Amino acid sequence: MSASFERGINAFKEVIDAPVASFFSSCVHCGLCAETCLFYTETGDPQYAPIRKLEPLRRTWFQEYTLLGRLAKLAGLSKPVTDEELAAWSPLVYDSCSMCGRCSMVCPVGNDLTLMIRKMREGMAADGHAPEGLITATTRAVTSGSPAGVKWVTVQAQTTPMKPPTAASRSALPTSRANSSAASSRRPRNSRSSA
Amino acid sequence: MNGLELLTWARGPGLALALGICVFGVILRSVEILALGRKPDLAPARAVTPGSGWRTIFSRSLPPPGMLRRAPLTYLGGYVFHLGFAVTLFFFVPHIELIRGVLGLSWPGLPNSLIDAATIAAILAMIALLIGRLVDPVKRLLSGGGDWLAWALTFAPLATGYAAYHHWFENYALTLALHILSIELLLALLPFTKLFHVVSLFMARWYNGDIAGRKGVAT
Amino acid sequence: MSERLVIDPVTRIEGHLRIEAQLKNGIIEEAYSAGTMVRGLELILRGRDPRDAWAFAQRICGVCTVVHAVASVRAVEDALKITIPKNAELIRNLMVGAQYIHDHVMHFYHLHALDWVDVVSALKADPKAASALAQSISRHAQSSPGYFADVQKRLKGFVETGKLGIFQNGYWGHPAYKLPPEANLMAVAHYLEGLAWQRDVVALHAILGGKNPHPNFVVGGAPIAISIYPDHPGRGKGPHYRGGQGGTALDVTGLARIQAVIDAMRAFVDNVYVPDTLAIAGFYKDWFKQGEGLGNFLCYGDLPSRGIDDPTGFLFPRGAILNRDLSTLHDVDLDADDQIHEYVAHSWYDYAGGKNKGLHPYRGETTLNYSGPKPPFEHLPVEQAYSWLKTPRWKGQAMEVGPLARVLMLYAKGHAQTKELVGMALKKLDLPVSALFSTLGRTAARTLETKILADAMQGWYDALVANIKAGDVSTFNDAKWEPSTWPKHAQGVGFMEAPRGGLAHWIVIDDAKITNYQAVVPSTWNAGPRDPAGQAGAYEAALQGHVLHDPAQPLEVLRTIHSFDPCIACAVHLTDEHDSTYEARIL
Amino acid sequence: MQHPDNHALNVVLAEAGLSRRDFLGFCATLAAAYALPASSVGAIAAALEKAPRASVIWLSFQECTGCTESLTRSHAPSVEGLILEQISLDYHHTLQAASGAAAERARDAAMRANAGKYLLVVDGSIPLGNAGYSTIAGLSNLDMLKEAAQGAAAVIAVGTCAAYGGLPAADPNPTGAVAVSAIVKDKPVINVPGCPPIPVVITGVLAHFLTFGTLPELDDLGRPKIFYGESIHDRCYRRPFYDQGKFADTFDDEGARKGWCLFKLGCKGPVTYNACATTKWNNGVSFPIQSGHGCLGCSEPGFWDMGPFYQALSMPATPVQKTVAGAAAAGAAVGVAVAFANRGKKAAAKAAHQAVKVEDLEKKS
Repeated sequence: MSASFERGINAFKEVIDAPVASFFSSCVHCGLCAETCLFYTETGDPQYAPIRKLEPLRRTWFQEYTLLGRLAKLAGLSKPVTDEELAAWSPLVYDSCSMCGRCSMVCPVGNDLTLMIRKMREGMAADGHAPEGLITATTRAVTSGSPAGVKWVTVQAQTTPMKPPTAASRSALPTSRANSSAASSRRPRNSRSSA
Repeated sequence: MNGLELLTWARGPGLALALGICVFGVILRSVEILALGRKPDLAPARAVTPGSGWRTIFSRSLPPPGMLRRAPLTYLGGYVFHLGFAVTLFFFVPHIELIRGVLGLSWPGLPNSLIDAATIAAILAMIALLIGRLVDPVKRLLSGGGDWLAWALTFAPLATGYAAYHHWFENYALTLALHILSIELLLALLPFTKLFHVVSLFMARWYNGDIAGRKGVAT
Repeated sequence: MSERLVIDPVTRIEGHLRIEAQLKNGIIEEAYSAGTMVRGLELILRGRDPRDAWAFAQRICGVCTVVHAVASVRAVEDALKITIPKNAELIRNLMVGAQYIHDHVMHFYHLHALDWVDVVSALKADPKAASALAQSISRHAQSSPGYFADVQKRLKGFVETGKLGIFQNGYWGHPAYKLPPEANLMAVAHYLEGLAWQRDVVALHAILGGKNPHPNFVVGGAPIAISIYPDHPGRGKGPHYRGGQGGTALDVTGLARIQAVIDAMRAFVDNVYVPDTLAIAGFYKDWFKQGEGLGNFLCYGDLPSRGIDDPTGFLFPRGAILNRDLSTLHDVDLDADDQIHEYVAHSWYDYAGGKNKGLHPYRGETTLNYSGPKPPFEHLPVEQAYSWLKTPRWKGQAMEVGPLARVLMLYAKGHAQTKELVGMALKKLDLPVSALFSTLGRTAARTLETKILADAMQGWYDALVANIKAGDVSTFNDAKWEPSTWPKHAQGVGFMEAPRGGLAHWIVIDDAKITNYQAVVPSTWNAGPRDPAGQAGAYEAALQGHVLHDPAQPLEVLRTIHSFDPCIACAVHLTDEHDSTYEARIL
Repeated sequence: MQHPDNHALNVVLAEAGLSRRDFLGFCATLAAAYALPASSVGAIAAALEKAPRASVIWLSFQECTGCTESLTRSHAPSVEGLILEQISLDYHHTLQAASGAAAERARDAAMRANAGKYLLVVDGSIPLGNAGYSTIAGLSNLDMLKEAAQGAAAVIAVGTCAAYGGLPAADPNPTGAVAVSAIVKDKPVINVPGCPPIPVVITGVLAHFLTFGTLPELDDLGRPKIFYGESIHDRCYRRPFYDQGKFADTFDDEGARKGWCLFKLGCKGPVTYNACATTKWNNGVSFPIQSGHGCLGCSEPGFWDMGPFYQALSMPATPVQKTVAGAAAAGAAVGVAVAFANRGKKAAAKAAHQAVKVEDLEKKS
């Protein structure tokens, strides 16, 4: 079974519960969550407004779990969430959130946006929209026990008293370097960050 | 139908209809939300903070440190609007009489000069917030039809009420009828727009506080 | 020779009255009285808040503008067991009393007088002789020859324009007019004076009720708060109740004005109305022998001094007189199911139990059914239904109500002032007591009771002032104001003596809403059509035997009809229905 | 004897013994009523002096005679002054001497002699439910109104019944009563509402027509703006208490005695346009609010059905509790239904749950 859109949406449906419904019901679009989000404050790009990152999840809730949304969907007034949309949201949900929790602390109506980001990531992963690097890391973690793919010998090499480097220990380094460069290439496009 | 007949309709069948839809919607939506249940948090609680949810319901009304300076318009505008609206709604004697007529509850009102000031403050705050929403890139991005509708639904009772009280238009009965009708529209649409936050906010804050409490975070 | 006489509209009355009569050789054999307008008030009242009923019921009639309101608030108070404060009782008495005095004077001068006074003849009068006549019967100030000359000049100028307006087509010169020109001139002067007087004395209603016609009332007392503070130190010396000016119309200034109105009322009644009645009556003594009618009289009683539940404190007593027998007074019970019934045999209504059934007002039905000819029509089918009025009966008897009934009751009960006044009038006119049972007896009774009431006004006023001085400013009992304090089901009767006679409203309240409302009013008693047994009503009986000089100028009919002071909008009220079909009846 | 049709008012007045001073006093009253400058008194006098007594025909239909009674309470102009000196009241049930056929002949004659010129005054509504609901001289009200309106210069609907249907037209309108304006469409109709109208408002409107020969400026409900231009609330002497938030809670509490605002006792002053608070009643003696009772709103169309009289204007005109309770039950029912549907959907989602394994993370489609 590979990741699929259906699995993703199914996961969304699974994770949406009363707190999530109350959060989405309460949002007044005041924008205060953005004011606390480092991705926004550092870039000034409104798409980093935390609540914006949850839009596909919100629409899923609206269309699946509210009477009004069900009717709107039936009438064709509310467009369904698409795979492309989730793909487009992937950088927002993964790369543009550090799960720091500041937005959840300031939301005047009490929305726990961090919780929702976490829940949304469940669906995104099931949909195959987890970032490539993260998938690799996860695979490595599962298969090798280290997300970075570090093997025991490497650890051993690091932990044994310093010796002149051997060819074996040197060979482990380029891999981790490649990983980090992949992550940086996925930086938000509109970044005006000075960092 | 002349102004007075419209007023009588608004005070009679119109009011019953609007209140009916409002109550219908509030209960429907509340059941709809609460019946979804909570996905259990399987992680062991880091802290036991009884009453965290309840406390958050109130504590979240105050701006966290530094936020006031960061978003002064949103906070000050929000406060002035909400307080002005509440004072106008709950302390203008005719409004108290309406509540007495519906619920049988009553309390002393405030002099009209104060109500007038509160209304003006609320109106100005709403205009400032509207401009803010149009200008601020985040708010503009987040805003959709529902936001403009909600603003109009809230602004209309304030504006028509002010116009009625000050007899801006010759036909007072008609102005008053429009005032009441605008409130009825507000009531009827409240459960189905973001205005539902007046109800769901209490749930949201409670959940937020409760979740944070398990993490040992004070909110 | 038999012919049909139709008088429609009967003018100088309240409402829409039609009289049809069968004449034989100029003599009325049978007369038929028909109310020709219906509104449907009772259907309109159903389902409404009982506290609002008075305002609807009041609009039954704008002439007797306080009486239906008072009957209505009393009906609700009776149903809900509400007692009203002493001050409210006094205020209501003052308003009812003022209504009588105002209404009776206006009736005499502006509605009834033209039956006896030939306006055109006044042009021939000698102002000096008119002055002498006026001064011989009264000490009324406006009685100089110059005054009467001015009035005559004004009248002359008016007549010479050729535009007679309201006096157009009057029966001027009719041989039944018997007054000398001087008496006619005096009466015309007082017609005009009366118009000015009446609009001044309604100030009492305006103070206590906010306006006239249709002053305001309230269930549980009087709406007007007393804006005088007994414990207020006031300014300067003198009675300490002189504070609190201006909060409401009932302040110190208002009280003083009420006193001035009472003074003006008493002066006009004593110096103009009573002397004029006796003077004019003196020229028409044959009218003390006809127009008597039924000989049965009914009073509900009114003007309480110890609450409405204590008839022994009433100024006007309650009771019935049958067949002119003043020695036997019968008890009347408005709640008793077997006493007052209404019939529709000759009315444009149906009863579920059949047209010939009689129903007590609590159980009344309303099925509007106009079966008369399609307008325009010439005659009404008097053998069938011919009126929008119902036919009320007391223990099956047709009864007359009104001033004559009241004066006879007072007289029979030995009321001292009444005995004195009746004695004085009869002596002056040189007539026996039996002369009261007549057209002019009715008119004279109206004048005499006005005198009794004008004097009583002072007593109520003094009692009100004394109460306020003693610190009692309560005017309203709010204990049963909120509908939540009411029983699920209640019914009551509000009665009073209206200027035109006994008036009662019956109300049934369920779940704080009116489910049945009925008024049986004075003019329904007097002007109602025949009952199933064919018994004539008071108008119909009184007209029998009248001799008409000229059927085209039926002045004689008008004299007797006007002596009752018809009030037809009152008489055509409403009852209601008990099943769910939609039906209206106005009677 | 002068020719009746050319008879100017000043001559009549002089002959009738009314002094020039009295006459100018009347003109001044009129000027004051219309808020005209004092300098206009002369112009009014000049206009009136030229005017012969206009013929007025007054018809009474479904009414209570309160409007006629009110007419007789007018102080300036007084009713006797009006009928003797200013108008020729050729037909009026309650006041005219003639009855029956003689009365009807007077009406016919006046209508013929003054065709196109007479003023028609109507009080009371007209029942359309059945012609038999109200007849005069065997004629239905509808027919009589149509006949009389044909030759009228203008029609004045006096009282709320004639102006707007009034009490007979109150719910459920058992006789199908309608206003004059529902029937007379081809003539100017002036509404002078009130139950009854203020005495001087009736005579003031008549005097305006006599003085200027034109209709006064009317509002959108056909009422003369000079008398119905402002709400009672705006001109009420108790208005300051409304603004201060001081209200009488019952009819004889401290507030009631001090003349505090009657809003809570159901006063309809804010939505009622009439001159009660300024002109007052019966020569300025008082008006309903000054005498402790809230305004009923009697000069407004449909005031009988505005909800209970003692319910504050801002209170529901009809009880809402039942509707709200029903709506709450419906909301709960639909909510529960939606909740079940949601739970079903969620259960299905859970049933369709597949543990995400590492090999599932990559999309391979």
